[in-house]
Amino acid sequence: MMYSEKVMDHFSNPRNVGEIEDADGVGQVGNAKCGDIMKMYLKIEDGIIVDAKFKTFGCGAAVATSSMATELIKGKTIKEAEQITNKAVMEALDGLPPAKVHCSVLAEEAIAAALKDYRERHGLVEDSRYEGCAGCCGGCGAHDHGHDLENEED
Amino acid sequence: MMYSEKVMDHFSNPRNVGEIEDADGVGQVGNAKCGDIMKMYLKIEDGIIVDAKFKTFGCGAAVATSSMATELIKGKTIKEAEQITNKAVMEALDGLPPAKVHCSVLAEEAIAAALKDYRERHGLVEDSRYEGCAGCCGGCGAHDHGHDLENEED
Amino acid sequence: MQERVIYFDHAATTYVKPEVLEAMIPYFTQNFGNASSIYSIGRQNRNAIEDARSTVAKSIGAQNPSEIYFTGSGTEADNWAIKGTALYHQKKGKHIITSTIEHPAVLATCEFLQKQGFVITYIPVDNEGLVNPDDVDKAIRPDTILVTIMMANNEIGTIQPIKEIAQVCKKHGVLFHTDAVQAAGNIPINVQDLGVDMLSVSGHKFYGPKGTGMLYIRKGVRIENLIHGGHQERNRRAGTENVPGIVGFAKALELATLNLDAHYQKLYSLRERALKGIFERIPHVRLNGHREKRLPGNLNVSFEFVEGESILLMLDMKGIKASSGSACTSGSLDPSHVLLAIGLPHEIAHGSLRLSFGEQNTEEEVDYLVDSLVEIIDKLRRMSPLYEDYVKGV
Amino acid sequence: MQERVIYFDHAATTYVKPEVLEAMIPYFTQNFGNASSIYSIGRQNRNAIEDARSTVAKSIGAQNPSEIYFTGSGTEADNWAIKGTALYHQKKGKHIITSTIEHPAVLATCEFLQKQGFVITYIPVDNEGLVNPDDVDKAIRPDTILVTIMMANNEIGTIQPIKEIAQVCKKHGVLFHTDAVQAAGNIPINVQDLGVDMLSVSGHKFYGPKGTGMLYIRKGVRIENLIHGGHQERNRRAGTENVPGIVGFAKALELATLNLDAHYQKLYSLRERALKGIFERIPHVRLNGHREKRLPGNLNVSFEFVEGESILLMLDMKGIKASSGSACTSGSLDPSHVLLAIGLPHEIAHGSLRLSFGEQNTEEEVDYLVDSLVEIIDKLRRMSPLYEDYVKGV
Ligand SMILES: Cc1ncc(COP(=O)(O)O)c(C=O)c1O
Ligand SMILES: Cc1ncc(COP(=O)(O)O)c(C=O)c1O
Repeated sequence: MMYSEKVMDHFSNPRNVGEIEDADGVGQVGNAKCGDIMKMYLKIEDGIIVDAKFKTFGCGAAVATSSMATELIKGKTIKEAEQITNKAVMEALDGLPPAKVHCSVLAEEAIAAALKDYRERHGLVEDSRYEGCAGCCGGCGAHDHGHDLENEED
Repeated sequence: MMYSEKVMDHFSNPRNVGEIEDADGVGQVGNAKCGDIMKMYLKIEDGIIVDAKFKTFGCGAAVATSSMATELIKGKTIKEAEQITNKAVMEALDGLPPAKVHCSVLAEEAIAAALKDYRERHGLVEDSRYEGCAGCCGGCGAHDHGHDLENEED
Repeated sequence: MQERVIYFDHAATTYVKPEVLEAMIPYFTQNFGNASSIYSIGRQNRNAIEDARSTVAKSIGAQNPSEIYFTGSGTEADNWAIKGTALYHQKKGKHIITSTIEHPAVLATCEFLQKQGFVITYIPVDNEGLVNPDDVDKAIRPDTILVTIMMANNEIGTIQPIKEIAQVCKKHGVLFHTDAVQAAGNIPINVQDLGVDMLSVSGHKFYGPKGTGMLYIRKGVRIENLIHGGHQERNRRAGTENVPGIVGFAKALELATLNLDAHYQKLYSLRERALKGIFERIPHVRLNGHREKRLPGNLNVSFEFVEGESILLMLDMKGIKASSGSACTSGSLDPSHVLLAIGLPHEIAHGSLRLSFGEQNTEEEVDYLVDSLVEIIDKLRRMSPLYEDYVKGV
Repeated sequence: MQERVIYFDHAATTYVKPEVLEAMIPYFTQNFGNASSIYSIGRQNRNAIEDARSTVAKSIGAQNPSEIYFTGSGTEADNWAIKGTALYHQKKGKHIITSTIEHPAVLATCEFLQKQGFVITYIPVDNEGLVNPDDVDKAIRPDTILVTIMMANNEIGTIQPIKEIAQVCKKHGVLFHTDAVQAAGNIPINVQDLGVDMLSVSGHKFYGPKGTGMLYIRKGVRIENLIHGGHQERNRRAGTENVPGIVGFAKALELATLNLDAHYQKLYSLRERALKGIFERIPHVRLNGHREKRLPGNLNVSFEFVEGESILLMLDMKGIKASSGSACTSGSLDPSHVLLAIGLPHEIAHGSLRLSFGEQNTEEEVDYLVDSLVEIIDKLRRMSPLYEDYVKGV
């Protein structure tokens, strides 16, 4: 099996698919050219993420990491949500194949983008960490994309 | 089967193996380096080959062609014997694999060498056709060795 | 549902037919002697190999069995044809012509040669994946030593005008190789009629064993060896002969050739049924490859707004085995070079599905496929931000 | 008599063991999916391949399964190791060292490279077929990029001091490849203990399938690919994986490794029995190869005054299958290059016989062999003009 059971569970029964009409923050990362787009909707009340929904165009891992990421941030404070890394998403899914690690990065970025949107709308301080990163593989170099493992030999 | 039934018959039950103590002509061709030596003994009376015997060091085809060659010349006149070509020996054996055609050449040469010896002993005209040909493959180029068929591609 | 297995990936590989396996079995345990040896069991194997060679020669219309060389795969045959020509003829020139939609066995070999100082021209294809013979004509230079264009494409199934391209090559005195790995067993092949100089085939695409292949080399065509060593295959391909593999390869090709018309008709009608069902019931679909000039069992479609791997996984959960683009590149992040070459935008290329039908598929299976796809594409689109944008008119 | 078949040619090739064939069978007809595909039956095959890789790694003492690359034959593995090193490291130098008694898979590859501008040094062997590591030491030059010396010889069975040669190579920082095709399954192999950088194996020498092989490439050793194309074998050996072949290869190597001690003892005692019988009962015989440092199942003897093919044919008529020199070259007119390299005169080399024993041979078969040889050699000598000369004292 290429994917863990957890991944397949979140792929075939993704949690929190959909839109939030009156979202407080919306973020979209990735692009169609690279085959992955994640769009995340957050409902935030008193600094707490009370609801999260997503739409994703992408592979099985992209769907599963979106699903898991929304699960992980629901009920968390913004601070807590900001600290959820791609590694945490991967671990919660019992791992990802090396070629798919970038999907977890995308999920981390989608959360950050939605929170950034929330802050912008509310005039809060900006976190520019993810600016300009389209999520396309080999792009920003800021994360452990794990590709070395697969492509050690060329 | 690499060899015809006739070849296998003459290999496993070679006719005329042995020496003729008081031979009228003895010829030896080939050399050990090349893996084939044929020695032919002829008893000739009134221009007719009344007996022929051989000894051969060599492969199955070498033994079979020696055997067949002695059979073919027995009872023939010297003239007739001289006209027996390697092709005739091959045909009598229902053919030889291309790589083994040189054995039939060797048999033709062995007859010629024995006849030459006979003529020398009796002061008759010499036939120098086979002089210097050791029977080693690719040597004299005078015969259809048939190797092209096998080694068309290098 | 999980138990059911419906295999629509015959272009990737096929099972070995029982008759083929049966023909192979004796050569594993009984007739195992070295075919190059002198004793009787070795000679039996020699005969088995030469019978196989004759069978294969007849199946592809070769003039002489000695033009058939058994290899360890289709990839090896492609490598041999191209590198062998390059090495042998490099004094004449270092220019090679191929197309943009070749299999990696050809493309990676050309890239390798490029690094060694050869010059490669890649002929583009039109929107349906066709090479124009005139383009080949124009691309040939005085230093061109080889043209290699595949007979039928593994992803989109498009069948090239091989005969016309061969004529162009002949006119210029340039060697022509075609990768017929996908064509063999699915459409007629006659090397003399086509006029090709070299042609590659792989055993496991027509119900023969994996790890077997063949290169046809027209009599008189000289190329360097790829695998040097012993005297096997008339000194041109070294290594102890894989007798069971060779026997299985020939048996499978023989069966495929005998059965070609019925096979073609069956696959064609399954393909058309699937095509009709998909296009009638799912909007925003696009057929990739040529509508008529295509392999009978090949269907390649792009579903807008969704991604291919997700389709494959959902099909797999329903027991349906298919492929996205090319099986070889699944797992890679770039969309198929073939789909890009026929002009698909990246995002549409990402949403492509290859279905390749085979002998044991049924109409019922095709209907189940269409029903499944209707459900899956709907589910994925409802999850897709691209579809959301489209619906909202963004 | 004709019905009886006694096989003493295991060095040429072996039958496939029933357990090995059994392990392979499911992968022909059932688990046939492409190992590179994403769906579940493809992934099953991927697992089968990776399990096989682990098994093989363990059998030869490799540190990591990722150092094992499956090929289509031993010949391909040899070609790959040598040409791959040559191409990748040619900027460092173009000098390669090998021995005079290598298999054609190595020698013909070296000759090919020589034509491409590489320089080959052939280390001679002593009368017993041994390479002296000091000779390798002295032959290494600043531009040496590879030493390739076989582990055990296919004709005379001599086992080389591979560990010592590897140390010499390491001292000079030169890559070292060994052709272990004859060694695998017959004597222990531990690549880490030996210290080799590359090692070739062929499946059909230890009751595995033909058309399978393996190249061990130590982690970090870079060589160019031989067969370019898809991403199989971690991008280093392209072509759809021969899953049944790979499974069979690994199963056979695993069985051979588990059973190595008993196998060695059995073959050794059969060999010694044959040796004793032949030397006691037939005059003018010579043992070729080293008396102790030799493969357990190998016996190579020269019978003076007679020619090898005749011996083989007469043995065959008694149902005994053996080989003269090397099976690959039977039918050729030149005597074996190995026998000439150990200093045999041509005429004695022509009269050599290789017997290679296997798992199912019995003492009774060996006794029958000796009886048969006594009769055959006598018959052939009485037919031999060389023997006549010898007897007459010419
Ligand atoms: C020492 C040695 N190397 C290489 C080979 C080549 O192996 P294969 O014929 O399986 O390719 C053989 C056997 O034929 C051999 O004995
Ligand atoms: C068009 C084409 N060429 C070459 C190949 C390579 O064949 P193989 O993987 O059997 O080596 C394939 C299939 O994988 C193919 O579809």
